[in-house]
Amino acid sequence: MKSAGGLVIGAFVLLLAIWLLWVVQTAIDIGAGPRLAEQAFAGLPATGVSNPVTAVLLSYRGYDTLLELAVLLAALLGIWSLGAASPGFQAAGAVLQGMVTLVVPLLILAGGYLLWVGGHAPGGAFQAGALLGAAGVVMRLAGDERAGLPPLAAQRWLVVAGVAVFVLVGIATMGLGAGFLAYPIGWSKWLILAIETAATVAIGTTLAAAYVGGRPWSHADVSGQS
Amino acid sequence: MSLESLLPVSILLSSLLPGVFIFLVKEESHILRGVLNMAGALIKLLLVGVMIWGVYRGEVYETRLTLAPGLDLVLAADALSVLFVTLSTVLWLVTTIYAIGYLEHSPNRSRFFGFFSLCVSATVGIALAGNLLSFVIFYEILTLATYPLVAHRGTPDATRGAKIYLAYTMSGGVLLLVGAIWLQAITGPVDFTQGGYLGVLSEGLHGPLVAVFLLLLAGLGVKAAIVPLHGWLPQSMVAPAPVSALLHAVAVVKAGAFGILRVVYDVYGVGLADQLGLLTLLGILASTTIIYGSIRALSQDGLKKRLAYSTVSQVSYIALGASILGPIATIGGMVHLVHQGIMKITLFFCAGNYAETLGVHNVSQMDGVGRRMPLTTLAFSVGALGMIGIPPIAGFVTKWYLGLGAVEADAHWVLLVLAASSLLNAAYFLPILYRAWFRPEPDSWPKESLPQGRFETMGALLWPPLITAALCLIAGLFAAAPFSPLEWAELIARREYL
Amino acid sequence: MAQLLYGGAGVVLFALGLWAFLVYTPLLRKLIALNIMGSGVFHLLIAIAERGELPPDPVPHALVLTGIVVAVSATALALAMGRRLEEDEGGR
Amino acid sequence: MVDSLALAVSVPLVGGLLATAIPKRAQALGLLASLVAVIAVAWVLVGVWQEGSLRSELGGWAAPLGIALVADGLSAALLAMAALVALGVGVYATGYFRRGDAAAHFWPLWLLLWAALNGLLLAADLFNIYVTLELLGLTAAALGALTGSVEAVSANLRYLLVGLLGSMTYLLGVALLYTAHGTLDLGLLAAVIQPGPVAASALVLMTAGLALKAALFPLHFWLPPAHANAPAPVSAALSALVVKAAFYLILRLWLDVFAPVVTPWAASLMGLLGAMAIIWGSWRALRSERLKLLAAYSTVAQIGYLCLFIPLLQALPPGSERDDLFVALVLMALTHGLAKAGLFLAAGLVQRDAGHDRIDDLGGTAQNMPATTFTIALAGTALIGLPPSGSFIGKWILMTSAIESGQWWWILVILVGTLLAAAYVFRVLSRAFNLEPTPRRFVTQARTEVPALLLALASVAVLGLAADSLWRLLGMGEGA
Repeated sequence: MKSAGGLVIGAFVLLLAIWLLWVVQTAIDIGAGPRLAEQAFAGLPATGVSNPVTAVLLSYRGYDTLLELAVLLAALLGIWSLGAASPGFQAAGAVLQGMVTLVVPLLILAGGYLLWVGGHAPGGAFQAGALLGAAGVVMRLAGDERAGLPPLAAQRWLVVAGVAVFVLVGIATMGLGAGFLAYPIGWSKWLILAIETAATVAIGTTLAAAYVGGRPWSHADVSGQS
Repeated sequence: MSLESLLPVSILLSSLLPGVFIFLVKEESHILRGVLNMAGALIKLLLVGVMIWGVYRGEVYETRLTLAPGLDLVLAADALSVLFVTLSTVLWLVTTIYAIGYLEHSPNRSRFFGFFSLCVSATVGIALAGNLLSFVIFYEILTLATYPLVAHRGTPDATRGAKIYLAYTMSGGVLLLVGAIWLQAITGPVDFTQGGYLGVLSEGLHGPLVAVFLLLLAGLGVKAAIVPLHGWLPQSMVAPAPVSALLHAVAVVKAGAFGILRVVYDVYGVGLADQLGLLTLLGILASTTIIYGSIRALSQDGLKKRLAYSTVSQVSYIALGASILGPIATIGGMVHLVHQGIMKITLFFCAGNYAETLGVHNVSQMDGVGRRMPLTTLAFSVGALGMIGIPPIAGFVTKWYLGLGAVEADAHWVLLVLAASSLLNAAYFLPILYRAWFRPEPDSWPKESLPQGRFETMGALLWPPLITAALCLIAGLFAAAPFSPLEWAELIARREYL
Repeated sequence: MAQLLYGGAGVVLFALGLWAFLVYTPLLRKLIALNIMGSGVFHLLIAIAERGELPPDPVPHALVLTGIVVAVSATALALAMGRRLEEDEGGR
Repeated sequence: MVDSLALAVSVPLVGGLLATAIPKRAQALGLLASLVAVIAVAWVLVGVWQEGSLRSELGGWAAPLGIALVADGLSAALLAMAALVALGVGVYATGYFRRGDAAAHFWPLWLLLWAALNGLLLAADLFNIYVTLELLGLTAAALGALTGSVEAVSANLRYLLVGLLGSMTYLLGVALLYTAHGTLDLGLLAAVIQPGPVAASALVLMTAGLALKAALFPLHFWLPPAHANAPAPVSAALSALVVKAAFYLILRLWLDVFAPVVTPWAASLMGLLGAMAIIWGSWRALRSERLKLLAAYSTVAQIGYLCLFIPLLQALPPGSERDDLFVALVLMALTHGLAKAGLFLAAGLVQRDAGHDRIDDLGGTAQNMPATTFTIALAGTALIGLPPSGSFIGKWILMTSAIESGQWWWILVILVGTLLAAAYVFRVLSRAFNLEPTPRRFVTQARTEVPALLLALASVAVLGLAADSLWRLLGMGEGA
């Protein structure tokens, strides 16, 4: 019975795939034009960055990125609301510990580099944040219960930092009369860098905290008291 | 906003607002609740008085609120609505007094009086509704507001009765809704017009118009308790006596009957309704109901059940009047709207008094109640004799005009119906009167509660039936006086047959 | 042609993921299936960014980056919920 | 230039951040943010009322390169409904969550959900819609699992997975459209779209994805357990707002963007699914043993009602009749939203007072809490579609259109649905009439009971009697 159901689903999915392949072909034929590339490149000088992907992420479609950081935050909040984290792993042996002391600084360094290079070459806040998060994961694997993160109260500020800086910049530019997230000429490079830095920290912290998998439980944190 | 446009909505609000506040009143604040109740009832009476005078002189009162393009909530006063508004306002006042006395020590009074006021507001809304949409709105609100009253006692019987009531009225409600929407889809938004507004439509639409009429009649017939849609009415007898009085004399069945009058006179117009054969259908249904209700009443031992079947029968006089072409029968039907109300409410008040004071619920227990409760029984007798059609009580006037109208319209079979119905009325009312006055009273009444004063029962329970019984006599004796129900019905008929 | 090749691969991935999602019940398999579906869509987006000789269209690239972060977030939350359920069942 | 559209999204977002960072003050900050957000939404509303529609290009980049926020009458009306519900839910939550850590978890997620909702309603970009959908789905699932019970977590895990499946399907549709047309902006897309396999496939994929999220029959299976097991304020928001948001997108796509692509056949299919949702949802609601489950199944039915409008809208030529029908659809959605929020909030109070929400054993509680029972009654009136609620007017216009366009069979569905709804609503209300002692006062806990009552009352009295202003807001009818 179950296999019969699977067969029906398989047949349906197969037909869907064939149909979609044909549709994709048709779509490619219809849309052979330049799409948005030319406009994206034409706008580059005004964004203050020379990497077009960063320009799309932080300038043209910065609002998407803002909300996407909120999605990440929401996932962590959801994880925290589910309960306390499991206890950490046992402390690493000497060899692993040695590797950790080597790898973690490297990861952080590489993250910093990716953040800076993102302005003109592939790289940026997400890649950098992912490396920071990886550093946290490594530390937790090596026995650090908190994945190298500060206490919960400080973590809370760190994880909101990315969205906070982003949205405050948006509100500030609006207050200056330029519209939400419309960076003033000349400022845009530095504003983007500030946003990306905050985002990197927030992403790294969030990923590591999500890996911890719950509220750090060994601390009498504020949320449990009131 | 001028006074003319504020008056209808003020009449509505005079019971709606007290109702809302009554819900919020703490259970133990009897006095505040009583003040709200009586203030609302008296203010309404005053406003209705102003309206009667204005409508008599030909003033136009109309409140209009646009709900959506083409959908106006209209409250307007014409002669027919004034007739119904006056009836419900006067009887609401009396019933409120009665209910305050009747429910003196019972639970959940804030809830009861809140819905009681909502119920009257809905009835007034039905009376003043200036188009079919407004009528449907208040008709449905009436269903909602009466359900808690029927279920009020909270016993399994009450819950069951309320469920049956709801099943009937909701089903009727959706049919009415479809009919009203269909009609509006055909004609567009039109207000009720004296003489009807469908006569101008082309003959090609006559098929849909018949279908719409059947839908409307089915919806209205449920509340008007036309056979075979009457099943809820005897079941809802479990409600407290003031509720039964209200349902039977003022609100629910009257709303149905009033709706039939509106549809026949102010939507279709008698001419078109006759041409489509709808009047004949209505006449047959009404006659069947009159006879059937009377026959069923004969075999009921429960006093309230007997009265309930009597209501089934008597309300259809109104529809019967509408089904006979010609102004005289129209007058008979219209005036019965009032006459049946005051007679039936008297009977229900008295039934409530017997039950409350003596614990008497069945006809077979009524031996000698006339000696123990002479005033109540006197009022009961006036109501019962009026129902039979004995002059000079109000019921006689109705039957006289219906008979004359039938002769005028060459519908002689109606006379047979009237005669048979009167005989049956006598057959189920006279034995009660005989028992009450001429049989010896039993040694002790079951559950007798001692009277607390000079009277046979509490004043708040005794005065209302006496007042309404007096009204039955006055309406019959002074039928030709200005502003009597009969005179007013003639005014309506003059305007409808212009 | 290259577009169709890579885009088509994306469609196939999407279909495979969909099939696995519908057929298998364990949470982990469903999550992996969803991520494969996501990869399929991202694949398609990357494929259409290609414009032959010219530099590629950066917009789909950015969309994919955003999409990946969203997918990671959702996966993390789903995993945490699944683990919570496992703990509750283990505790009984 | 102050941009009210951006503020409508960013104010709840900032509130959520603050509530995250300072959990001890989460409730106070949350309420404050709610108030400011309501003001922002009111600002949008005033703007739309005066201008007809608002558009703001974020970052100073015009579409297709940038992302725009657009508020027209439809989105403004839904924004306002969301703000009302959110305010009610917020006040209610202060009385509902007794433990501080529950409130500290509720507020950040809740404000993020609200931000996502506002963002979704204002979005004019297909990919931006995807991001807001995900934010909405994640926060909704997390909030739904807040009680931490096994039922709640597993139901909401399923909701999360189903939501992700929906998002992926939607995103594939978006990718196809971008492949063919090179733009993501709704307005630009509407101008270039042509009937054909690409557009049709994209519409099918996106609709299927959204239908999963909107719990459109037969894709509704996840909804009843997820909504019935969430904390009451969350259930209210999920049923009243989150599901409606997905339906709003379906509507946008079908009526605005893909209007030339939609065939009568496809529209009738939507109507048919809606009809089945009405019958099935109402029937299951009638058979439900628990009050919150009843409310959840009734949501399935209400989405069905909204779908019934689609074939009729498709059949009518542009003109005042179609405009009226469209506003009626919005009116119905608003009424159901407010009523369902009130119903769930009231159900939560009943559950807390009785310790359970089994309908057959609710007697004492129903009679003890007049205000709450009243809320259920008012909400029930709106759900049945009885006057004077807004859904009565909506239903009247819907049935008028069904008669005028000759698709009379939908009327039968509406009639059956109405009677079933009356049956399930009064099945609950009849418990309020019993022999328990009389309650002493109308309201027992004002902070929770009054918001619920006001929401339900708004669905009945305000939307019913002031419906005409909705025509004005949507720029239709004589007021426009």
